[in-house]
Amino acid sequence: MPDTPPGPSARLANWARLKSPWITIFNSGACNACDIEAIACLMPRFDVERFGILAKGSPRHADILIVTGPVTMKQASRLRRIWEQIPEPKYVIAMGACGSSGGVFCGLYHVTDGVENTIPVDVWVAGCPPRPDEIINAVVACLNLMKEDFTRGGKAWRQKKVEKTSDAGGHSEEVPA
Amino acid sequence: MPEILLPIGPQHPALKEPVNFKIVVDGETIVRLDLDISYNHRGIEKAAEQRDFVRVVPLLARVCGICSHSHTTAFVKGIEEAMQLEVPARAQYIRTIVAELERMHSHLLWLGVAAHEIGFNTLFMWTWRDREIIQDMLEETTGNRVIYGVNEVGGVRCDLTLDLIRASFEHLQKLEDRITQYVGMVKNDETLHMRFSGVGKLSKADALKYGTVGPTARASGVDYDIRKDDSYLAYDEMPWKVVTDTHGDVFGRTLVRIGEMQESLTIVRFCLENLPEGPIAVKAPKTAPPAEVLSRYEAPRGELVHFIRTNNTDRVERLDIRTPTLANWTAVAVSLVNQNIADIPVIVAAIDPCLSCTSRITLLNGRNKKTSLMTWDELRSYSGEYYRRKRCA
Amino acid sequence: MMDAFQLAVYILLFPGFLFLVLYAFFFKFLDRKITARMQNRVGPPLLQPFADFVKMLAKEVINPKGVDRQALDVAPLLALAAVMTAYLYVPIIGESPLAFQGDLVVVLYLLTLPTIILFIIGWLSRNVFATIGGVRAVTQMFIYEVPFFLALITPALMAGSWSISDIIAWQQQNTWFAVLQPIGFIVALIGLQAKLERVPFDIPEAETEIVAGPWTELTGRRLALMQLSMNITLVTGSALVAAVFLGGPMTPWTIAPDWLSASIGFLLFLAKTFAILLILISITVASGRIRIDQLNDIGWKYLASAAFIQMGIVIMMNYLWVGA
Amino acid sequence: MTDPLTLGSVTEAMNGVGTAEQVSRNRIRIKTNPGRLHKSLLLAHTILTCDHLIQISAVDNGTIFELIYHMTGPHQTVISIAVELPREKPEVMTTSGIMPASGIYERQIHDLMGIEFKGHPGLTRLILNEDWPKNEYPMRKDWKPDPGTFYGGIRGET
Repeated sequence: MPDTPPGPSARLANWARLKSPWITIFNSGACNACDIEAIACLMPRFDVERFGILAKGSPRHADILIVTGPVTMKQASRLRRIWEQIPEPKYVIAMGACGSSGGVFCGLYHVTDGVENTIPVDVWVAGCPPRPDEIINAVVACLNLMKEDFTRGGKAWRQKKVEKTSDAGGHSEEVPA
Repeated sequence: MPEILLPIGPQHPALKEPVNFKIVVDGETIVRLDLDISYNHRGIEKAAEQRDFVRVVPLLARVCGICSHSHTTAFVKGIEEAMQLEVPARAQYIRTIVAELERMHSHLLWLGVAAHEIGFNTLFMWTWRDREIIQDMLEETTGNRVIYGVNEVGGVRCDLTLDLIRASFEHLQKLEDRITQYVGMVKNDETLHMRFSGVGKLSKADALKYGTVGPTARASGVDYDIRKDDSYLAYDEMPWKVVTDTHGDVFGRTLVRIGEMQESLTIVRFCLENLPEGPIAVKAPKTAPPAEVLSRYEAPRGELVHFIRTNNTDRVERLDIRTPTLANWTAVAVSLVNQNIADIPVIVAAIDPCLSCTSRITLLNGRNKKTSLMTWDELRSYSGEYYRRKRCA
Repeated sequence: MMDAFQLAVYILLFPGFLFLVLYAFFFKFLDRKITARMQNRVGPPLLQPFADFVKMLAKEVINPKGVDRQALDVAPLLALAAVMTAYLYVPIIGESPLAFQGDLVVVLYLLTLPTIILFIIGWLSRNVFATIGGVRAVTQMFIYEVPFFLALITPALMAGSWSISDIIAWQQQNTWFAVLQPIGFIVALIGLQAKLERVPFDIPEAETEIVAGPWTELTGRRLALMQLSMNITLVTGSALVAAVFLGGPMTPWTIAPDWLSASIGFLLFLAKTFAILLILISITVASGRIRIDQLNDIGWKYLASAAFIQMGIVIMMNYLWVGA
Repeated sequence: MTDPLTLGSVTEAMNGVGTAEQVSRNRIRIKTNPGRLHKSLLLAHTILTCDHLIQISAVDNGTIFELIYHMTGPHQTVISIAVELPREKPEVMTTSGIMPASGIYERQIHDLMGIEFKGHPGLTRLILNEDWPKNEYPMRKDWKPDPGTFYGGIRGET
């Protein structure tokens, strides 16, 4: 990223990005509870479309990937692929206790314990399952991160965590800003 | 058009379990298919052997978030049988109330998903809006919207107060109005009829042969309902009837589910009106004597079975869970052949799992009617190479 | 006629491209907002479609393996150009300066291009879902296009001209074709719904069956431009049906100053396109998706025969009334 | 719902094929051996009118494998037919020919327990992921994950 302040077109693009976060929900072996709560966000009671959030089927159209579940061994490679399919700039929300650490499934023989062992995560949401309010809050937190990233010129400023996991055996794919 | 291998799954815009169908289609017709349901395997049965009863209950609540009460009830019911524990009547009634609320919420969810599968988003939105009424009731009673954690070995954790009961009646009244509205909608809507009638037909003989359970079987005229046949909780103390239908198709399954919601309303009302006084739990022993129990439970999607073997310790020796979806799977595979691909979501949704659709890696080899599929290794190396290339470019 | 400067303003600013794009965003907003309200939701804010568009423009473009990059880049532009051109021939504030005898056919032809381009994109994407979606798009086009054409050409038969302006002028003197040819009007609305791939005719992009159909592999600016061209098709199609069946921007009586007449015509245009959008939304909200074979049945059995019957009636009417 | 089966009628029907015992109010357990499994299942299906296969449970009690076929019918009495298989060579004939519903349960048991069902039309992997090593069956009591083996996930990690 250049040192000069971003021009009007970049600022316009950033404004648009903040106003229209499209999400894709990926079930990486969750118990459905997180999924139905995430879907409940789209429904009349919570209606996230008023913030411009749309759920998209194709990861190619998405900006934010919401991953539920502890990532079973079979889903790990699929999760990585879905993540690769999302065009830049992309953000990942690990949803629920399972997505954050494996939750009650931590240490079982067919799970990889949390999303960040497979792909880099930007926002973690606690709860089993998190209420829809918390999911909306997480998306807002994600948007704040986007804003922060934009002013700081990329994700590098908070990349410490990702590097640490990569030392501990996590993958080391750097996210281009 | 040549035969195309169409992988459906494991990721889906709508929800629920990731499932993969490798479907070979000729034009729009399904020629043959293979199912892959392993994406969600977490190894819960193994974990259940390694944890004591107190810790297994919350674990089992997370087998499935939609029927979390079913799994825990089936398990504690089995363990209580092995321990020969007498559970207080009030606890049984509260379990019944939560079970029927869960059934209604699951059926409403299903109706919405089925509507979504055919692109009828208005019905989808409306059913999920009304599902929130049940979620409110559950949250007021148990403190959580989806995984309630009501059960423990020996009883339940939370009691119903008078205020809650009074509020529940109002909620139920509202819900009844809405459900009546859906009955009208389902019976009269033209597009629903076009997409549901005659799709995924299963005769009574086939339904028995392939071992279907729950609404899928009942829509084909098989009147098996564990709540009647092998009565548990408080079901034998109240008047209600098993809903069956003779259509045998997706439309019949819709009617059965809607009828069951109305029955559930009756059951919940009865339970709230006749809630016995007394304690809500008894103290359970730490260990269970050696026993072999087959605990059957009518979950919203059908008969759920927990086979439990105990061995004088505080853990189970073996917990074998047979979910209703697994039982219905064979029938799905059979009824999908020769159907239109547009009907896959509807047929599969009709047994109430959800299939998913985004696996997008296939290569078709059109000329010689041969299908080919990239293996995951090829795929992985391909994607790695591709992204390296892209970054350089 | 206009001079070159006026023409340039007409084409580029108002009521040409700039207005068109803004109006398409506004139309999409209305579409989503009203749908949301009918579904008991709040719906998106006013600038949502614009924000979506800008965001997609700024996103990364991914080329799936083995695709023809240039073709995928050009295809959405072609679709956009086609529908924008089609729009110029539809009268907005009075007769279009580009109008000529037979512009109705040209507009109809240009409006079919996005569908064909969707098919091409689906085919180029090298993805099963996109391929099947593309094939479905073209199949669907063959089904609805015939009744849609027939329904829109029948007014031309009655007015005795292939020019949209002449058809409007005829309606100014007599009455709306929606009144004279109700069957044709309904067929045209259903055809338009199918052309725009909206529920219950969103078969080519059925989310739960084939992810997003031909759209699956589109990313970044390609997606943005393709969606914009679909939105513009929505505007152009509504404007065309409004012009042919609802009398377009012409007032039923002549108004003295030109500018007043143009302004009232413009308001009429807005009102009529909005009315058509409302009808389309009501159909969308109240129905589920049908299957392609069911659409085939409906299209050929009912829509096409209805359009033929309408045409027969019109020929009879021409013979007995207009021709006399 | 017809009258429940009694222990007497089940013993009579299973004459010589297996021994029946009443384990709970509406559940009768029949012990038989692998060679007579088919016959007992057929008898349960025809004479005892068990038209619904509930489940096939596989149990590993540390020394021996046990397969238990739970069936029921309009009488709603659960008939559990149990066979024991040796640990060294866990093999049994498939029952998917007489009961198509059992096919998928057998695949599951094959995956998790490693019991071979002879004659099964498609005994392929159902539950575990495709990278899972062959001859490792997680539901066996003596199974422990081996730190050196790759079980799944993304290759080269964890």
